[in-house]
Amino acid sequence: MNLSSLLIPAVLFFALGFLAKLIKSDLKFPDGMAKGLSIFLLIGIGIKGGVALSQAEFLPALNSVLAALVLGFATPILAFVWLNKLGKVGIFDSAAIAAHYGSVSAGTFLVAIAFLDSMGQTYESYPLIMLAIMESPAIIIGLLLAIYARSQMAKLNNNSDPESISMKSLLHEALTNGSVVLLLGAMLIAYLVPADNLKSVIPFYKEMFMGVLSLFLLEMGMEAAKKINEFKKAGLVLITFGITMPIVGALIGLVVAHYWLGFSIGGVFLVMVLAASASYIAVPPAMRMAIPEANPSYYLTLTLGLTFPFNVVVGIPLYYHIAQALVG
Amino acid sequence: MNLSSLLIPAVLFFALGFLAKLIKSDLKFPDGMAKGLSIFLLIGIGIKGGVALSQAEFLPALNSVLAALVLGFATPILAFVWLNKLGKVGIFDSAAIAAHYGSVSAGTFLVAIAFLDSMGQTYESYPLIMLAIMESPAIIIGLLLAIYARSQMAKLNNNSDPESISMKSLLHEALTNGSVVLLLGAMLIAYLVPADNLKSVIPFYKEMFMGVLSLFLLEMGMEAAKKINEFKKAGLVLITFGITMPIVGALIGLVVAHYWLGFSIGGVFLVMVLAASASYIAVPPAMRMAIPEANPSYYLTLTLGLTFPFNVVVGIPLYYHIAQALVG
Amino acid sequence: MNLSSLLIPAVLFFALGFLAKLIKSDLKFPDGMAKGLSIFLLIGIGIKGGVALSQAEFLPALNSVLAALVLGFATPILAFVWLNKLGKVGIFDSAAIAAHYGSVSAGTFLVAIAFLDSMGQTYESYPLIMLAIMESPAIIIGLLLAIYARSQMAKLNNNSDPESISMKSLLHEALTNGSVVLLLGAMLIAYLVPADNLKSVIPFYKEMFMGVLSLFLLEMGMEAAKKINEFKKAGLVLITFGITMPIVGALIGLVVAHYWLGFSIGGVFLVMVLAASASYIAVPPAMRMAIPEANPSYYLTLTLGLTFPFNVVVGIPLYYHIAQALVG
Amino acid sequence: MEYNRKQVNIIVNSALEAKMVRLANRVGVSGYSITPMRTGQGSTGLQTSSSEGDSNILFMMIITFDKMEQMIAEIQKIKDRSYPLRVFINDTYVMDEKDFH
Amino acid sequence: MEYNRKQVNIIVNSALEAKMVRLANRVGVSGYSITPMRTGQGSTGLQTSSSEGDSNILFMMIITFDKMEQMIAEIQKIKDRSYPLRVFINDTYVMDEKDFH
Amino acid sequence: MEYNRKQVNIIVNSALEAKMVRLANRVGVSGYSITPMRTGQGSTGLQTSSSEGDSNILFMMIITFDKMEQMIAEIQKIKDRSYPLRVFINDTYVMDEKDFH
Ligand SMILES: Nc1ncnc2c1ncn2[C@@H]1O[C@H](COP(=O)(O)O)[C@@H](O)[C@H]1O
Ligand SMILES: Nc1ncnc2c1ncn2[C@@H]1O[C@H](COP(=O)(O)O)[C@@H](O)[C@H]1O
Ligand SMILES: Nc1ncnc2c1ncn2[C@@H]1O[C@H](COP(=O)(O)O)[C@@H](O)[C@H]1O
Ligand code: NA
Ligand code: NA
Ligand code: NA
Repeated sequence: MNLSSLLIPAVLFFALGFLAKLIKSDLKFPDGMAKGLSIFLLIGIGIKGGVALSQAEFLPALNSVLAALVLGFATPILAFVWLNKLGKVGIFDSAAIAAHYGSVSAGTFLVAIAFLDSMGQTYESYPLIMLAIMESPAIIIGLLLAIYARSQMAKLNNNSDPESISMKSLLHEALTNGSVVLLLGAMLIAYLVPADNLKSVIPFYKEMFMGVLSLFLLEMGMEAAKKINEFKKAGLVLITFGITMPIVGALIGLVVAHYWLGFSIGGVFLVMVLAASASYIAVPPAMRMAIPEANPSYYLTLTLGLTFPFNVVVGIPLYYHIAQALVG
Repeated sequence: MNLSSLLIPAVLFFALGFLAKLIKSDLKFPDGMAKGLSIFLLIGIGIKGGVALSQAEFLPALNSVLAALVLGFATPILAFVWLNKLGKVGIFDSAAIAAHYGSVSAGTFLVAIAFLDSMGQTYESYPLIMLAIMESPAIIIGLLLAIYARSQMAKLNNNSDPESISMKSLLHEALTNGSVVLLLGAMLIAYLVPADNLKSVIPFYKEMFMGVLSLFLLEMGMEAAKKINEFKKAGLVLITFGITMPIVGALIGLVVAHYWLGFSIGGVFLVMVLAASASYIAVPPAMRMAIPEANPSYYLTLTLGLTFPFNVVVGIPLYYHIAQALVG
Repeated sequence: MNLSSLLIPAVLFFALGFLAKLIKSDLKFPDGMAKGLSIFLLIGIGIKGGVALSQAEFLPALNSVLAALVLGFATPILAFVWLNKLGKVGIFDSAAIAAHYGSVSAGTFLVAIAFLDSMGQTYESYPLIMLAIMESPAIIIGLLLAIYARSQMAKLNNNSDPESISMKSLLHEALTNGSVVLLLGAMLIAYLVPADNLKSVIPFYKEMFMGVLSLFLLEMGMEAAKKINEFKKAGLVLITFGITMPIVGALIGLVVAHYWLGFSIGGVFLVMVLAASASYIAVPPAMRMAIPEANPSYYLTLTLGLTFPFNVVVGIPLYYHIAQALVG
Repeated sequence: MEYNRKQVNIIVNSALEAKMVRLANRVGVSGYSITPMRTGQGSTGLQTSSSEGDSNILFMMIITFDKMEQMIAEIQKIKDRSYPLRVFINDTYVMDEKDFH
Repeated sequence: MEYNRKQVNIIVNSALEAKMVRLANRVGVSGYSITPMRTGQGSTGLQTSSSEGDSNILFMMIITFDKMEQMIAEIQKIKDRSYPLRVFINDTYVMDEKDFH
Repeated sequence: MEYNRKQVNIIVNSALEAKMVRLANRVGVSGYSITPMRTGQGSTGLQTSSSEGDSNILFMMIITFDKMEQMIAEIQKIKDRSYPLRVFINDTYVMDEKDFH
């Protein structure tokens, strides 16, 4: 692992954004630009995934989907226990944060792809499909944990009537999430459309992809830096969690991708990144809606301000190094 | 006509947006994104048209322009009589709605082009020029109808002094409309600029075109679905009009394009689509300004919520089928 | 110099925007679009500059940087003396306006590049580096002039305690300016990143560049036209300055680029354009912050409403003609 | 300026926009307006519009005193379920009685 | 806080923006501010900013009582020609008398 | 509607946004909201949001009377250094006393 592998535009633009806010530059992106860029990226990645799916073999694809579900359901439970039982973090905050860490960050994943590309390292396309799958399960777990939390609270307060939430609205919340709809929708479209018809949109979504990503990461670098001031409120337990949870997640991903799925270095690395990353776009609005009792500044500060920069700068080369050591 | 011809990204992204809102997804586009995309599309289509114009022969081009003017002036009058005399719709609402149906929808036209491209079907480039021409006449007719309506109203109320509108401000309204300026302006630029100089902007406006269109249609799918709740207010006459008027328009377009202009299947089909489509971007602000007495929710609901989806999903394959049957 | 050299998309889209507002079209760009486009352009030009830098020879590059600094420090002082001593313009307004004319307009520079490209005229890449350098010195000069102005004022009012500004905050203002950060940051990134890694973002920043520029100039044409109404407030001295200062600047640039740097026609022309142009994006917010005593409507009206259109339409062919006459 | 109304303003995360619309429909107000906000600072930290979960809107309704009382009762129920709505109310005069109710 | 002013707010479709600007210039106010709105619901249906004809703005002026009276008279004329302007007026105090008039 | 607060509104160029945030933190208000404006007309000319130096924001704080007095004193100092802040203040009622202070 040498430092020059970090000399990819995606990472450097992220660093530029981060630096810009550290030196208190007045650089600003217009309102809505970050949202527009992330819509583009989700569709672009969905299309990549759909193309991958249409060329995939059935059994390994099914296996990947199962592995994604296992990761998506298991890691948030782990995170919850860690935070609430060990860390004594409040039950609602624990549930909401857990949902973020069980889900994934498309931004981090894309940096990982750029990282592999820059080294000419190949990779299986199944992680692309896993990304689309892994957005939702953690949201469902988060909601279930919140229901559990509310009933605990009600017991505590001798309050017999916790606001109940139906299984239907639970699934609704998880599957109609804007990011999920874009990712799965674009995937389905790319899967359905004959390759010839898809060609017309390829220049837009494929050739421009890394350029758009660079703009997005520039903005996210600025956003991450803005959250730094909020750290003092988060406390040591959360800050420690925000750095160690990704590493633990990456190791779980390693086990799943290597021993279960049998991926090559590139594929193992990508699954590690998926498991290590935490959502900062798809899950926050879902948690705002589903667990209003939790404090949003905790989960946004942690995922966007801490885990995202950590993964981009330290985690990605580190996970790659580990994957290489084990698989290579 | 088989269903797979609808498996083009443009249509599927429209469907995705529509579906997203039906299942009450929280997917949202940032403010201004739709407007930005439509500016891009109008310029892109204008450039296509200008290139077409610079390569066109004089007589057929002139003929197309004449045909566009005839369609642009005749169809709104037909629509007005239909709505006001037969349908007993209020005189101002009739005038405003008529202007929308006399004008054209660039979005619908672009889907039609994508549809032809996906089948490898060639087409004349004259309809591109007609599109640019057909935005304005219907606005003029709308304004004239409103003047007529106001004088009728004044007679009714024995009011001798209807607010008069000068011929100059009438033309101003029709020709300075933002969409018209972009379309005609870009067309003129592409016409004037030597081919070599134009090359520098081609990657942007040509290769990215269908990708941008897919984003635009995704957003418009969501917008169309949002208008559905407003249908109950519209009433049966308007809803029937919103579906049958495009078909009638398409048939008029068929006659003009086949018997007068002598186009091939592709060209006939495109003129049918032009005549069938109704404006939902250029004309609404013009009518807000020119016929404040009309209720905007009627014309936006009809054109965007009903006629646009109808044309994209049902109309386009249908018109193509008809064109094939007659011309092929 | 024949007129057809102006038939480049960039200039014509500028003219279209200008015209649109003159005929009072309701054409509007969504909020933030101009800002988003200018972010793209600054990064794109920074990348061009970084690539140029990585291929540059040391001595001429150093020489260019020195020349840029000389131009960046000297022209605002000239402008200040002109305005305040000769033109009797208020001391704060003079300082603020001087900073704008000492800095550069990336938009104007890009039109100049498009102009050269359209004629197949080659040019040195050093002016790209000079552009990035020339944003800041004029801001520093502006601040120093304001400090001087404040002490003059204090003397006048027998007020002994003018608000002092530290050297540190002065440099901060000049170097953390959003445009400067983008330009220098992107330049550094392109300089650092190995050519292979940079490839992934090239389709986005290079091939789309002129298309994005056309959109940006369309919007800037509208903005320039909007400022026209404010001219009456500016007065004759300022209006004369807004047209003659660019010409004087161009001549200074000519001397520097020809006699000092020994550039070819293309390079001399680009340096002339740099020295002739006035900032309307980077410097205004800096002056809002640093010289609140100046009236912003003066500097925005002059730079955006007068000097920018003058340079694009008259200046660029004129400077090229002069460069050709002297150097060619 | 005889027509008194209450301008009910709610600052809320954009993730709850649909909830607010349903609320307005339930109470039966004649209309509402939504303005996006760029930045907000409050007890739940800094919100900078980088994504939907990080964005505030201003949900504004101009209604009669009676409607306002109903609205406040409904909002209270939502606040009781821990949703952080920030509500402030201004007196306002409307030009046309029938425009806002 | 001695300086009383009237905050005149007009919600109107963005297609009529230029008309509002001309109105403000005609009455001769010292300034105005325009804010785009994302969504509006009223008697003319849902407006969601998808295009110019589907977008609302808030046109706001802080002016003296006298200017307000003139303004209202002018607005009434426009409303009489069926333009749907939604107008509401708040009392406000300004820090600097000469800032708003 | 017992809880009176002051709604302090500042219209200012977006180049001064960071200055306003620092001001709010210095005075120690519980929160603030920033809304971008599209267009503004005033003594310093037309601002049309084409770039940062050409854009206005509305910086808004809902605070107690005491905080408002402190705030006004601080704003006055900034205005004395020639920064053109346009400030107007509305009376407002808040639903929850602890939401805004
Ligand atoms: N005192 C205040 N004045 C103005 N806006 C506020 C204030 N407090 C909170 N807000 C707004 O309300 C949002 C949510 O506040 P909170 O739930 O306390 O984080 C903030 O992001 C601000 O936009
Ligand atoms: N009661 C209300 N409260 C707040 N805004 C309203 C109200 N009624 C109408 N509006 C706004 O005014 C716009 C035009 O209203 P209308 O002309 O009734 O459709 C709507 O789109 C809303 O943005
Ligand atoms: N009378 C007014 N009513 C509403 N907004 C105003 C008024 N005067 C100024 N403004 C706003 O304040 C900004 C700055 O004003 P000024 O510093 O006077 O140019 C303007 O661009 C407007 O957005
Ligand atoms: Na994860
Ligand atoms: Na039509
Ligand atoms: Na200069």
